[in-house]
Amino acid sequence: MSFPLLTATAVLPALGAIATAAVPAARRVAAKWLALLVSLGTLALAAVTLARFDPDGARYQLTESHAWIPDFGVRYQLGVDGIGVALVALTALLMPFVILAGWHDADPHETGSRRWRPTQGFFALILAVEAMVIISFEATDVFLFYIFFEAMLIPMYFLIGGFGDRAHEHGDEAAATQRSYAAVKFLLYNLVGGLIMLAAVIGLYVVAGSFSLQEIVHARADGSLHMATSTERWLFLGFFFAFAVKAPLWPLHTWLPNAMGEATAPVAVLITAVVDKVGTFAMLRFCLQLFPEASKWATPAILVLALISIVYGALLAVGQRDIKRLVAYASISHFGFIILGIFAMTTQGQSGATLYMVNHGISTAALMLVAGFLISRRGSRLIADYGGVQKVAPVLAGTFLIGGLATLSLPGLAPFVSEFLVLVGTFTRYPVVGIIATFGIVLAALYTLVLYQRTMTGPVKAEVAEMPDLRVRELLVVAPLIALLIFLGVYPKPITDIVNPAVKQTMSDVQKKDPQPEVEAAK
Amino acid sequence: MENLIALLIAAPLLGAAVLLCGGRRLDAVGQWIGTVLAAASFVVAVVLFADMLGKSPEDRTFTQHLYSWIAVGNFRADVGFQLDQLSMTFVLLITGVGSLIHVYSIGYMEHDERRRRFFGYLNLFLAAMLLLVLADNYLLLYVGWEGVGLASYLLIGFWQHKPSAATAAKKAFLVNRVGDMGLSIAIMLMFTTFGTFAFGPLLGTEGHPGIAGDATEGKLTAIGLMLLLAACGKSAQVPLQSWLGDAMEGPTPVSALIHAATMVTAGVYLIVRSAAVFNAAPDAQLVVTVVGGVTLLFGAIVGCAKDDIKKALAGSTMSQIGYMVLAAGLGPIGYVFAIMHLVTHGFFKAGLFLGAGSVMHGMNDEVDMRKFGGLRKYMPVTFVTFGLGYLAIIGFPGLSGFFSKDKIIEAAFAKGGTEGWILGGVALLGAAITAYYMTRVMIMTFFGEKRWQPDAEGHEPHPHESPSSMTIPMIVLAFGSVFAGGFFSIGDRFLHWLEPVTGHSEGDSPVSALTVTLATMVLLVVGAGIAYLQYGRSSVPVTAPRGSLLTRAARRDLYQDDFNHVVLVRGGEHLTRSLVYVDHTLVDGVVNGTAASVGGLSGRLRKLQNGYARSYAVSMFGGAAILVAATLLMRAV
Amino acid sequence: MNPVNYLYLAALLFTIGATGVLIRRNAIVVFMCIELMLNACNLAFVVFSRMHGNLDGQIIAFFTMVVAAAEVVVGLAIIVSLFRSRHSASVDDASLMKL
Amino acid sequence: MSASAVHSLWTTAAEPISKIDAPKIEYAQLSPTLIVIGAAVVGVLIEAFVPRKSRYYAQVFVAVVALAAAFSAVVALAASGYGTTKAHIAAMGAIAVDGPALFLQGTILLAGILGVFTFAERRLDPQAHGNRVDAFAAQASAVPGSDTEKAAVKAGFTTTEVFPLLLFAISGMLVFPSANDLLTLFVALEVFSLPLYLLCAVARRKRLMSQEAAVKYFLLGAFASAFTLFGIALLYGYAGSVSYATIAHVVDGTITNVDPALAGTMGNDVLLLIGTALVVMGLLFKVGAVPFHMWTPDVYQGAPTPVTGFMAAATKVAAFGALLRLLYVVLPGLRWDWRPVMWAVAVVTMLGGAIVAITQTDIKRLLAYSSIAHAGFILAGVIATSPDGVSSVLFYLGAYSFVTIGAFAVVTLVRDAGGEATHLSKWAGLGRRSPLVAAVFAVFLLAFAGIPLTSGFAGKFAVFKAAAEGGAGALVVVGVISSAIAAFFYIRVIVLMFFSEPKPEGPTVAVPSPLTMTAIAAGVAVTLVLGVAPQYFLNLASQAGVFVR
Repeated sequence: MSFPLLTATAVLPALGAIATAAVPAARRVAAKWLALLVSLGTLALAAVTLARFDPDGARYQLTESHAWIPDFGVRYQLGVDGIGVALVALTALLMPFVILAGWHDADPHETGSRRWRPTQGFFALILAVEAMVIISFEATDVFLFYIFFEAMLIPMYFLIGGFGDRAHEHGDEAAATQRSYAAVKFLLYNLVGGLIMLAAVIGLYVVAGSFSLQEIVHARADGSLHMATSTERWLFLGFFFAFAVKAPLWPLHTWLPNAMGEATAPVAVLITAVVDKVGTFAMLRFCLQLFPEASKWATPAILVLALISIVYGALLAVGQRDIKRLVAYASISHFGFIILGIFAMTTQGQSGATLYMVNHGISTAALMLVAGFLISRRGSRLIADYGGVQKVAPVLAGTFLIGGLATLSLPGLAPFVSEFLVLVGTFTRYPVVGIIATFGIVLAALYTLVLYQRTMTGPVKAEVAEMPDLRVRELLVVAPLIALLIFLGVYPKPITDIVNPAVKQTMSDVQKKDPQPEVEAAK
Repeated sequence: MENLIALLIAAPLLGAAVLLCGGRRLDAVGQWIGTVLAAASFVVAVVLFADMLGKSPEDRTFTQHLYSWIAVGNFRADVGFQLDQLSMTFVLLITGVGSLIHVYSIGYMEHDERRRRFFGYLNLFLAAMLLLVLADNYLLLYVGWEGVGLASYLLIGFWQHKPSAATAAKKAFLVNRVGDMGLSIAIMLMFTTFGTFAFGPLLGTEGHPGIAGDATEGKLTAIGLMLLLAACGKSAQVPLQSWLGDAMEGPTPVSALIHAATMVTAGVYLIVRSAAVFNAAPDAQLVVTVVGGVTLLFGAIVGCAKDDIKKALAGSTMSQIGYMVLAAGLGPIGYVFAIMHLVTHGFFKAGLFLGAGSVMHGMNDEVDMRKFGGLRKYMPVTFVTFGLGYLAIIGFPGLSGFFSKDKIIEAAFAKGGTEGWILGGVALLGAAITAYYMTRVMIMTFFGEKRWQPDAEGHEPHPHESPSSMTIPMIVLAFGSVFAGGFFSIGDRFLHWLEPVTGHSEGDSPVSALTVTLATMVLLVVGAGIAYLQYGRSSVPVTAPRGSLLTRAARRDLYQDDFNHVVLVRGGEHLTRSLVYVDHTLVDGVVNGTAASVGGLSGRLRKLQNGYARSYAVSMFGGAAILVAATLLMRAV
Repeated sequence: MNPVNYLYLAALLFTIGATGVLIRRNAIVVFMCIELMLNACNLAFVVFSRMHGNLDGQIIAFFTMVVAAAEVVVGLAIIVSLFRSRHSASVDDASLMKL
Repeated sequence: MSASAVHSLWTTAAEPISKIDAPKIEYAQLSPTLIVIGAAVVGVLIEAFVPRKSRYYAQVFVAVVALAAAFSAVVALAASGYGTTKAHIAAMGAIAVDGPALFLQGTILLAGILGVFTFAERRLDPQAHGNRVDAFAAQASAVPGSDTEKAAVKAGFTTTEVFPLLLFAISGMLVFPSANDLLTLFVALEVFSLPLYLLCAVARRKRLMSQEAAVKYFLLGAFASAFTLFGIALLYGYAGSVSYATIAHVVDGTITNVDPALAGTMGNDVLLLIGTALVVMGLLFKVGAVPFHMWTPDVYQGAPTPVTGFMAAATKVAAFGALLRLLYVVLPGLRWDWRPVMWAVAVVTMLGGAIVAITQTDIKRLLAYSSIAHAGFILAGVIATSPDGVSSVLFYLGAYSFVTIGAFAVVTLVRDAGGEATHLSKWAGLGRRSPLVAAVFAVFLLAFAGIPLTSGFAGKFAVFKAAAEGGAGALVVVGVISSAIAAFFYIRVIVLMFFSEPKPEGPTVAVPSPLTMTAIAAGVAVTLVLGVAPQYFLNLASQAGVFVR
């Protein structure tokens, strides 16, 4: 048997996490470097995976399958299709930047016991999250997926609750309580979703007698497994609920602003750019493939919710006073687009959605991390506390602007391609929905530019007058991301080529065809 | 030869990249890099032009396909260029005027420490604008379309420390975004209707008619209107005109290049480029003409009331573009003249703005015309060039404006029917008003007694002529303003040049060309005369008089901005604020509420655990009783 | 007479005992009530044994007595220690732990 | 009733005397129980004859050795197939030796060993007059605060009797799930209850609470067992026998009721149903199911923490074992009568436990309520009435008992001047002070909450799966909802430990002896192993999933 590449990609960060956690308290710098190296190693492995992946090959590649818990019908079953491999790559790609950006976020600020090692913990947790996310992108066994879908909540929870902005770290009890409120909210929301999904998972097993994605899909395809309509719908709802919480879809979104607001910028990136993607990814992989009929049945409702998310998220972003919360609401709007694309049930929509997941990951990372650098300088998250920054820190302002432009999906930057694909994909099947969604691009411009204007332009505020520009470490974080944004905006082919075949598969699973152009249809 | 097309864009793009990423070490030489690369692009354009002239009118369409950009399902967007006579015209205008304005800026921005970035933005603009006119499909055009929007955003807000500038920039971008919405919807419509949005198959090329006509008229009308919406955004047409006035916050060269000569005319390009669509959708065309006509008057009226020289010119830009849009709306009758007026306007309006810039340069950046006066002695070159531009724009016989504008007025009448009369009338009226407000500007600025006084710091402005780096471009443009129109019209050169692309047809005008010309002349004299009586004879008060109702309305852009402010801005603020409340109390409240109620229930149930063994026993006894009863019941039922 | 009546008696005794547990405060009395319940059970066993005509019931009765005796030992020990430390045998006084 | 019948009764009583032959007892197969009982007796003798100083060591030694021996005996029996093929009824039908019995006995014995370790812990409490002391009163009989007590403390007395008591309790627990007739069931019940009553009463600190807990536990326990006994009486009346097999036969009609007259007079199904209800009630009391749960919080809080830990783990195991046997062996024919009732009980137990736990402020009470909620989850598995149901319950019990003992062992470590600091507010910032202990406790809490990769999740999944397959889908939904509610308060504790600032006068974490460390370590190890690779134990459970009848 060949080298278990997929396992390795997940195991390496896992081991890294343990190793990092084990670094003695005094050697916290070593822990940082260790974490960074591990994440880079993972990136290398992910790159190999990407290289090994053959877009025109079998649907699931690099598969591994071992018995795990026969009594539960559970196998340790891994395999990636185009969508999965793209997201694995994204995750592995972002991690080094997250770690680098959070370099000083977890330096101990008060004297705990000798054994209190926040720094080690911080980076260990990040790596743990990476491992779990990656494996849930690779799992082709529903149970295996579920395990890590749930388990990743715990490290995330500690990351959110345990580490706040340096701004608040001066014994600010209120901030601490807010933070733990956010963490608890995050965990409970997702736990509830997950538990409801657990019921559905069990139900699926009772109905299908197996957890293997392929088996079930095949069985459904050749009719050997028949699901009663109502059963299928209930199970679908069970799954979808969990993913909708994770995604997050209106009205299950309220945990995100708290979480992203209270967490440090790198962790916020971790949440929205990586962990939440598992939700949308799972909709595409599990909801559609396991319950095609139910998915079609639910589509109208979901489209409406997605639309609401888009507009509502954007409007709330406009109304925010807190930079990070603003980005959070912007993300909610973007997740609306992703879900819209998935459930438009067109090739463009779903490819666009997948592309969107990747691009949104990168663009949010860029914007949020720069915002983090900004916040760490001034020690405040309030937009009102800034002004005229571009005069004192032009590079910071410039990168911030580019991040913002990516967020409003300016043509030429990566997000434009995905957003337009989603819109077109939606429009071809649901013109009205498509048009309403298009309003999102205006609102996006609004909240981004307002944010930029209020923070970066105008007369220089006294508090920011001494603000230093981006440091080398910070540039190292931002520059590659921006380069990537531009590259993928100009030349998205590498990703679309990988994603398209997978999407075609999914489309055939749900037995949907793209609508014909009218002119040809007329002929 | 074709492969040079990419070079057109590459040069300024390189410049932008180098200048913006280059860092401080390039501050000294920034302006040179930028100018040289712009000029290089112009040279390439000229070479291509020469090459094109060498070919027969039929195969003057060059194409260059770079690579497949987006390919998903049957959705295909390529990065490829199409250079035909239409694009060529624009390319020459953009690179030519662009280069001149680069040169001008060297002098104008001399003392600005962020000069390097300024030239970077200018180059970025050139690249985007060229992409816009060279793209061979609508999606790529969209990239250029938003690209110029970005550039204009950056340049309007170039002096970001001024809140007014930042706000103006944001406003411009947002209003344009509304237009962009139209463009993207149009593209989606094209995709769903035709399965493609590439010029070649859709609009057809020389000899091969495109499939644009195949769709139902309803669809085409929809597409047309969406394209018009886009055009309105970019070309500051009613109802999306509000941003142009504020855009004058930008440095004057920017106003000249972007907000007079090139970018704002992109809408006209879009309409003319989509001729195939509009020709098949008369309703859409009608709307286009109406928009054009309305804007024509709107801009003109606004232009009459402004005391800020740049804002006055902005109003005139609006109205001139109104002419072009109107012409474009007339269909094959008007396309050529729309473009022709666009080019001549490019010359004289750019010239006028540079003149205004030169004036401000000499007057400590004062923009209020009421504080000018009698400047002709102090800055003769500016005076002459500005004057020529002035004569051109009001359509003084023999100068550029005269030819291009007359053609449009004729075409308007030629539309025929009542529409023809109405449009023609409007166009004529516009000509009169143009004459009025331009004369006003001219007089208030260069004639009469000097009215300037010390500014806040007490610096007495001492007007002086600008350096040659600024005057030379003005002179060049002046030449253009004088001769371009004649050169184009003699033997209908321009018509023959453009016809293969846009097609052309002579409408049957109810009135002869001569009558139109005469009518124009008369109205011109009237307009100019009134202005002279108002401002030439009597002295100009330094503080603006209250003015008539119309004047006040015009000063406030006919309250259109206030409308936006009240309805959109305030309304939006209220909406968002209430939504934030909803999100916090309702959506979140439900969740927290559930949690709280569970907690409350817990608190109440907890009381049962009162510590008394006997009450525990009671619960056990009761439980036992229930258990027994239930078991028996199960059997009973 | 019909042995079933003894069953009714047993049931009655059991109920009396249970009621006593519920209403009496004094731990000793409560405990005695429990003993009463056990004895009610014994009666039932014996009666059933009689009805079924086998001895199991009667044997069980002996076991019950033994168990009851054991309970007394343990129970009294506990109750007495409680009484000594609180100077009251009321089960209601012993309510430190609640909620 | 005719005189002859009466006569026959007497004569039949006389005749078989000649036929009585010595009962045949399979000592080997009963060895686990016998070993423990023996050890308990030895323990008593030690109390009588071994000098005070060395008693402690002797007791601990005996207890550990005995339990280990008993456990190896269980393993040996299982290895030689008594769990599966050779499973049968031993001791004249009194004791069943089969898979479930052996599995549960094994679990109980392991829990017992860990229990002994925690009982024997002598490093936590500060030395009294130079003597290391454990969690138990110097002299339980002495009045709290009295001179006698002071003297006893001064003399360095310790209640070493707890070890024999523990052993007796364990022996009862060993018999309880394997009891094959109602009488044995009842006796076993009392045998393991009485020592526990006593153990609750002998805390070294907070003695009033300890005694109060004992009284409550005792009175309510006795009350419950009285009900049980009455139920047994009724069942006996119904079937004319207390042997499970016979009752089962009568229930499913293979044997017709011995006395038609009886059936005629009172419709014997009534006897059957009431009897069942009462016996089941007794067992539900032991597992702490709503509404028979109210003793749990008070007793868990008042009892010495090592006792609480052991009780929480082992009692549940034993009681659920008995419940399973009763329902699966005796009353399968009655399934349609008791299932709905159990449904209701399971639902209220899951929800009740979870909801009330939210507002608890004492860690021990919190864990008590969590144990109630867990009882509800296990009941869901019981209701499945399928071999899967049995094995899932067995697995859950195994997993749960280790987590519980571990968790309570951690509770013993967190101390301040007044002994264990069980009030939640004192746990604030524990994560900062001693990250390791906090982390370990967090692992246990997550296991309780059923987070994947912990044994808690595997167990929960097993029972829910069984329940769903058994057609109790709705129950599963209720289950997940209450798990969500339950998650809330586990998380609350974690928040408290890690995210809130440590209080200056907060408690210290005592460094335990290897004994407690072993207990905790074992808990953590089992939690994680069963979480990541549960298959082996699932096999074990499913092999052991068949009752003999």
